[in-house]
Amino acid sequence: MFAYIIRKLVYNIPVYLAIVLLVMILLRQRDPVAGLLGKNADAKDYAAKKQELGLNRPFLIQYGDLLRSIFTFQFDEESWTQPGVTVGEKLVEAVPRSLALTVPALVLTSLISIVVAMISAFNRGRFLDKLLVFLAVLGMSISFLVYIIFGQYFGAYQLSQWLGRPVFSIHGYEPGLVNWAYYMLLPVLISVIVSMGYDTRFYRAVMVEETQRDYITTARAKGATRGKVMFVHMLRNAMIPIITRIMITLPFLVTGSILLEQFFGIPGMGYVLLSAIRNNDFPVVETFTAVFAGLFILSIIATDILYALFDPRVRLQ
Amino acid sequence: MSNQSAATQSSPPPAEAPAPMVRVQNLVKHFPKRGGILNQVIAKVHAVNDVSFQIRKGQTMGVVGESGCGKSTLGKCVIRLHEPTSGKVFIEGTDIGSISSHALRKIRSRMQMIFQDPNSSLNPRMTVEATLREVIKLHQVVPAGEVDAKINTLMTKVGLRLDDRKKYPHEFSGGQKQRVGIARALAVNPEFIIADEPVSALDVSIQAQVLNLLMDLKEELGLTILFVSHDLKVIDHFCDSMLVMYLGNIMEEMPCEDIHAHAKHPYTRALLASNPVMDPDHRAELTVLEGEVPSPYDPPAGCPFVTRCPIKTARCEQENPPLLDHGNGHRVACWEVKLQ
Amino acid sequence: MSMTDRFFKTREFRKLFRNKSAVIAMLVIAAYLFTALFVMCGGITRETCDTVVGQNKMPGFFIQQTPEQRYENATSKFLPMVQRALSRADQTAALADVRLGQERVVNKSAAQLQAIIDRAIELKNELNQSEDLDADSARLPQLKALEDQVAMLKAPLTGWSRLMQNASLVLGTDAQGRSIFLRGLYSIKIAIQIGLVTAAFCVLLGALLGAAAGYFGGWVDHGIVWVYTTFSSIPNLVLLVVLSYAFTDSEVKDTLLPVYIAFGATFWIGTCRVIRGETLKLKRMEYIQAAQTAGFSPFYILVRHVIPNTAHLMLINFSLLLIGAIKSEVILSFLGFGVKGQPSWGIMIRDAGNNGDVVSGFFWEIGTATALMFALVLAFNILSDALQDAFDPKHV
Amino acid sequence: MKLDCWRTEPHVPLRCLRHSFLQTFLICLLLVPGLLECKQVMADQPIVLRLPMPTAGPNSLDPVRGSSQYDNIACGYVYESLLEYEYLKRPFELKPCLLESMPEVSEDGKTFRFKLREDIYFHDDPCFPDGKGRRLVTDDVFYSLKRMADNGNQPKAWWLMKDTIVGFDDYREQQNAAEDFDYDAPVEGMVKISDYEFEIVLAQPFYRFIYTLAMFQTAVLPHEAVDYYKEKFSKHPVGTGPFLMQRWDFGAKLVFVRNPSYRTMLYPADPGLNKDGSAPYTGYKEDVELGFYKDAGKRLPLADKVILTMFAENQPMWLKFLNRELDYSRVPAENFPQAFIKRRQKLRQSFKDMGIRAVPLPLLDFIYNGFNMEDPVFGGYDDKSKWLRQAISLTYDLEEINQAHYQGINLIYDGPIPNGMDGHPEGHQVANNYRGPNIPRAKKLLAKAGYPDGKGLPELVFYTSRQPASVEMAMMSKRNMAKIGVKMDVRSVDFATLSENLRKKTCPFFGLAWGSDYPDAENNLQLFYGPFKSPMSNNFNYDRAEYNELYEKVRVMQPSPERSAMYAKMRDMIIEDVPVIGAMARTRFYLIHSRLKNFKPEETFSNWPKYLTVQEP
Repeated sequence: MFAYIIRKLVYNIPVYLAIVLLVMILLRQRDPVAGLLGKNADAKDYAAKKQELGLNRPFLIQYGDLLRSIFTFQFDEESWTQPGVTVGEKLVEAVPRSLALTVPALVLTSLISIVVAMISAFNRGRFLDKLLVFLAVLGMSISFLVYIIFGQYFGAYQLSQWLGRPVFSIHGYEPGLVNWAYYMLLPVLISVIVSMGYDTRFYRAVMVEETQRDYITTARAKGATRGKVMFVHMLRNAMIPIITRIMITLPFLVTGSILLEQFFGIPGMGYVLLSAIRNNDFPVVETFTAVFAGLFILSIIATDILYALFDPRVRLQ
Repeated sequence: MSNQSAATQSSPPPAEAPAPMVRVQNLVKHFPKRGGILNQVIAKVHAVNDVSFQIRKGQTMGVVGESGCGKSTLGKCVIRLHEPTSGKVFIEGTDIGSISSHALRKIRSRMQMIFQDPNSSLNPRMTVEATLREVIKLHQVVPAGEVDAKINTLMTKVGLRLDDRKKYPHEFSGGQKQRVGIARALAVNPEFIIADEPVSALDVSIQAQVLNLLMDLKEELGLTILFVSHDLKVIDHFCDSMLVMYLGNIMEEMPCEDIHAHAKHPYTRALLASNPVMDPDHRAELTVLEGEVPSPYDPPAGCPFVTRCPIKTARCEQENPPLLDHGNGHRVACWEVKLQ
Repeated sequence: MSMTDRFFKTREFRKLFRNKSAVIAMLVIAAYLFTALFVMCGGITRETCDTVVGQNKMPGFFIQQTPEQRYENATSKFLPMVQRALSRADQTAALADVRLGQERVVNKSAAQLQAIIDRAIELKNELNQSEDLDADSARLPQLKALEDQVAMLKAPLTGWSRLMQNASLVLGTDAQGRSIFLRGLYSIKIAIQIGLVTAAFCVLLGALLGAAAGYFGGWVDHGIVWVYTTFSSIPNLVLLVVLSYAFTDSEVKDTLLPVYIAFGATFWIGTCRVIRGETLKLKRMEYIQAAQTAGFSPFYILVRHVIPNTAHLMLINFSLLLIGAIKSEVILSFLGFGVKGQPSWGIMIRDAGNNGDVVSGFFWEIGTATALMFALVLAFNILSDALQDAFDPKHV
Repeated sequence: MKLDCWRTEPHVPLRCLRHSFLQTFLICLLLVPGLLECKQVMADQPIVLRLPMPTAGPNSLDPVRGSSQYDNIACGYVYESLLEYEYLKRPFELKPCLLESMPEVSEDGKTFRFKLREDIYFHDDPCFPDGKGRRLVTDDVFYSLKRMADNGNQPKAWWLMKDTIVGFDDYREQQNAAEDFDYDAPVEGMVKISDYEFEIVLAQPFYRFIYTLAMFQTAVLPHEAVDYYKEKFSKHPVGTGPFLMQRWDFGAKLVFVRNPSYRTMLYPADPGLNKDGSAPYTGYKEDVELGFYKDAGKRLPLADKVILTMFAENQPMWLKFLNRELDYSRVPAENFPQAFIKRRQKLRQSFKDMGIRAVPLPLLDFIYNGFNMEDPVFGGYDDKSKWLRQAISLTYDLEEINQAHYQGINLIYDGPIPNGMDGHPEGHQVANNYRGPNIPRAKKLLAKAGYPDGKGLPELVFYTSRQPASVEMAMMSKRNMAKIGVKMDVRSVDFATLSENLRKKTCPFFGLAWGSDYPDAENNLQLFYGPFKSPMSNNFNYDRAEYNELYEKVRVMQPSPERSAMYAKMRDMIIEDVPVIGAMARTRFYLIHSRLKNFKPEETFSNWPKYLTVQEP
């Protein structure tokens, strides 16, 4: 197992190098200097700024420097748009906010959609199943953006008007558990509604496949109750695809949700990232991408390991 | 038709033995097991372990053994679907291991394979006709104008109706599919065919039909066949001689004449015993194998069969017995079976 | 040809055609395709979509508006246009120039027109004394009179132009007074175009690379897996935005190239993965071994035996990618990196958001875009479900 | 921290009972933790202002790094300059802020003598010994001005000081070239007399200089803070202002609390009517009616805490305002018809019923589309190129743009001088204008320029911002231009690209806007001064000797009829040469909840938060 992890890590080094390289090249299609200087700068200021940002160094040196800072966890380069704030500080500040939104959303979505999927799979072919599947497809066919615009208007504003006081925040963010429900619940619910369709369908398919397996029939034949078959036998065996799916989404928790964050004024990672891209804030985009890619690779490896833990048939070689 | 061709080919075999069609020399096939930090090879599965034998032209050689004993791997190595780790395979004197992949593709027309699972051995997106045409065209078996006629001939030969030309594999029954597989193998006029458990996936009633078809074709076309099966009965019925394999090693090679009387190796005898036999004379002998099949990664140092052998001695655990010739094409690898 | 023919006659396809909802979905898709084709052939041009056809934010279905809105309708577009034209030195030319959608100035002398306008202005001034027309029902007759005066300025519409004018107003107008209906229809073309191009490109690329990786294994496999791991380890949005940013030469032309590039670079990965997995499975199939035994070249086997047997996956992926592209376009356009210079559903939803439509209870633009997109995506969702049921029942 | 959310409103637990069971249940379920908190809050109620910031907010609170209006607003809480504007008086009037009195100006208008107040202390901050803010002295003023010259600070506003103070330009040159920027090195024009007295000597008697001293970029700050926080200074502001920055969630929220050590500064007293019964200033009566003098004599700042929320999207800001979670809001143009009866630009009754008050604020805006006068085709000063630009100008339908994108509330005017400033044309229009749409005349002029129906004319490349509305507006103009056969190639770019292209003079035609820094037309007229060509503020690269001469004269003149005439002359030159097509100025409508007291919206300066307070009706 240990050897496997090490080997996977070694194997992913070239992937990692390529990711960083790709992002750097893509970003450097644009010139950030002019934007940072404003419109009154002259050529001398321009050159000085370029020098200051280190953009006139050879590309490979910039690449090497970035890699060094990533591998030594030195995220102390300053953000270009927000002077005096290091990239690391930005990450530390923004990521928890994104997590406060995405983690509950993931948990809720997974729980609800697994339950719905089980109900659906168990009533396979019946009206209830068809209804649930249709609802899932229906939900998937509406744009995320529309959910947000309507959600904010009806869910936050109209509801508050109707109740005479705010229930969900229209916009804004405060840290702390006490404030969580007020600021985060609505975005979380919107995000749950949006992703429910996809997850339910996926989990249903997994469950349906499980119901067709022999051991389920055997269990039923042995006289196990419906509920027991459903929860004990089926769910346990369906754990693998479920875990895989959840594991694969884990790194994306960190990126947050750009649209939700933008609309609800939650200055999480998506928000920070988008404005960094828009303002050509290279250090922020580069570092964040690198961190994300690292998490992504680690989570893939972790998924493999969990596989082995949960499924005796899988052996890591 | 088969009657007629049987008549033309039924002349007795020539007195002196013909040159071997296939000669396998010290064939070894290891599958590596990878692991460790750098994914290096840390162990090997000895699927085929130093196997040598030869098949004379027109002969049928059966390979029998339990599943996992390496018999299919042996077949695939012979036709070079698998690259052998070492050892040589000669087809009529040509070492197919040493020729280029281009030349190999050419020589492939002389040897063909019939596969085990009729459901997966045919491309589900191709009709019978397309499947056959493709092969015929590739090797330019007949001039372009005669391809259709050739297809018809083939289909008739394997007992398919000509209306079925445009049908897709899923429209056939298992037996019919296997007939298509046979027709595909025959399409290039091969001299040597490897039949890899050709009937084991079929219903018993169909098995006989297909086997009979194969026998007829063998007679008619004078084919040399390497017949892989786990079923001693089938081998006995179909082959001229047979190899008994265990853990990648040949345990015994013998002609298929009254095998119950001749079989010497304890493993062969055990196999025979596990097969219910119609002959009441042999009913008494019922050996049940005990012990476990050793891991193919870690075969015993001595005789591979030692863990389960009812007649093992101390020597068996130390040294691997050589395959000794007992005359009459009979070879046995066992310390306890004495030369006669 | 015969190949595809046979493909469509397979059991799976028959199963597909037996699925009623799938057939309905296909009909819906066909209708969309037809509309897209109609637009592409010049049925609705970008100019048509950009033409102001009436007052800003008119509700659809010719719903009666509040008195204040009616006042705005009457006074703010056509009336000042005619008024301005009359004040020009070259009156006739200027009058001929006046147009609002299909509406033109009625064929009357300048003096007559002036008289109508004078009366209208008079009414307007009277109405202006009211604090709030909505609450002032006594003024309604005057408002009606004003509307009549403005209507008198317009040449009566007949035949085709009447039909066009009615059609363009049927779902109301957006914040600039452009027809929501026409813009919605035009967006079908954009959506289909983006969907088809992206899906076709990504499926082909993904299938080819995936099959090659799975079939040849070794370094080819390592290389391809390496490339797609790299791409998929970059947050999707960063990649999309940075790509479309990097490749936008900022010109507002009808090129959708940045969108294609952004989607093309990211969407092939899923297909590639699936096809690679399938190829690994197929590689163990005996008919592939049979083909090898028969002496076919690896490339031939790949093209003739492997790829055709992944066709069902390609089809399913195609429809999934299509949906993905259409939905992503909305997000990308909203963020300002997508379609430019022409309408699309994303642009319409974005505009509706930016123009405060929802907040002020004007749901026509966002509703139209959402409904049109909803129907198409739903149809494709149902179709791809049916495809999966038919071809790949075990697919999860 | 727990004080600032809506739940702290005292009536929450009481009114819960009045709701239906379902509602109560819902609220209880969601807000159990919040309810627990309410009790302790009810005892003493700090005055909390909840104000919006309609953008993602400032990037830095270092005054020299700021340039936008939003930087101005944010810095206004923490920093103060030598001068400030009278809060309520209109037209604008400067008054001393950090100074004892207005500076004494010498005869020649070149020497300014300043006397600092002696009771001004910097914020209490760890950067000072013992954490106690020290007294502000002359050196701090010089230090702060010199920071504008130090390239290491990435100053955005050097242009304010360029060629102004004697020896300052040389000082900047030398120190930036040197290894370390020496703040102690003398500048000839900055003369220290004592710790509280100093003189500044100008190269020429620039009229604008006095305004510069009220701008936030010249705010005075202590060197200790910069030395202590170094790079982090921009998010640890230390100044003399009425508030301390408590928290900054970048892109989301800025929280300020009352500066306990703020000097005694009182709310202005009611000046009363003049002896002749006339108002002491424009809008005085309304101010009295609105009760702006009720707090007269109270110590500033009135509020204990200000929460400034940033809004990247308009919809949430508007909804939050309607939901009474913000004390005031600008009306986003798209929501104008919802709140106002467009016909009369009057607030709707339903809004009045909510206790909302509307204040229109005409902005000193100059929204324009400019040509690069050095462009080989579209630039130039000969008749033909002039006719060409005039023709293009005549295709523009600003009214259409106004209606489609600004709900018709913008003011369209000729020339570069916005309404309310000396030099603005009467009736917003001059006689010889080239305001469109006048397609027949445009066609004629185009033919005269040698391009009948646009034949032989290359595409006009237009640069505009990426904002959807800008692109839509450009597409409108493109359609109108097509009517005379001129083709336009619209490029929507981000602001950085636009700036870069302007700097390199590669934009033949571009859309931009200028907001006046101070209420004098000179600020707009300098945009066309030849020596200020790109990369400086003259994006048009307009350069006419005659104009330049006039500009050099007016910038050292005090207001006078003579100056007004010269302004008009310069304005008409611009209109005739058409280096710019325009212009428009927005009117900003502010909606104010009745609980917010003393708010008189203003965007030119931002010292007003200290005067605001809330009082629940």
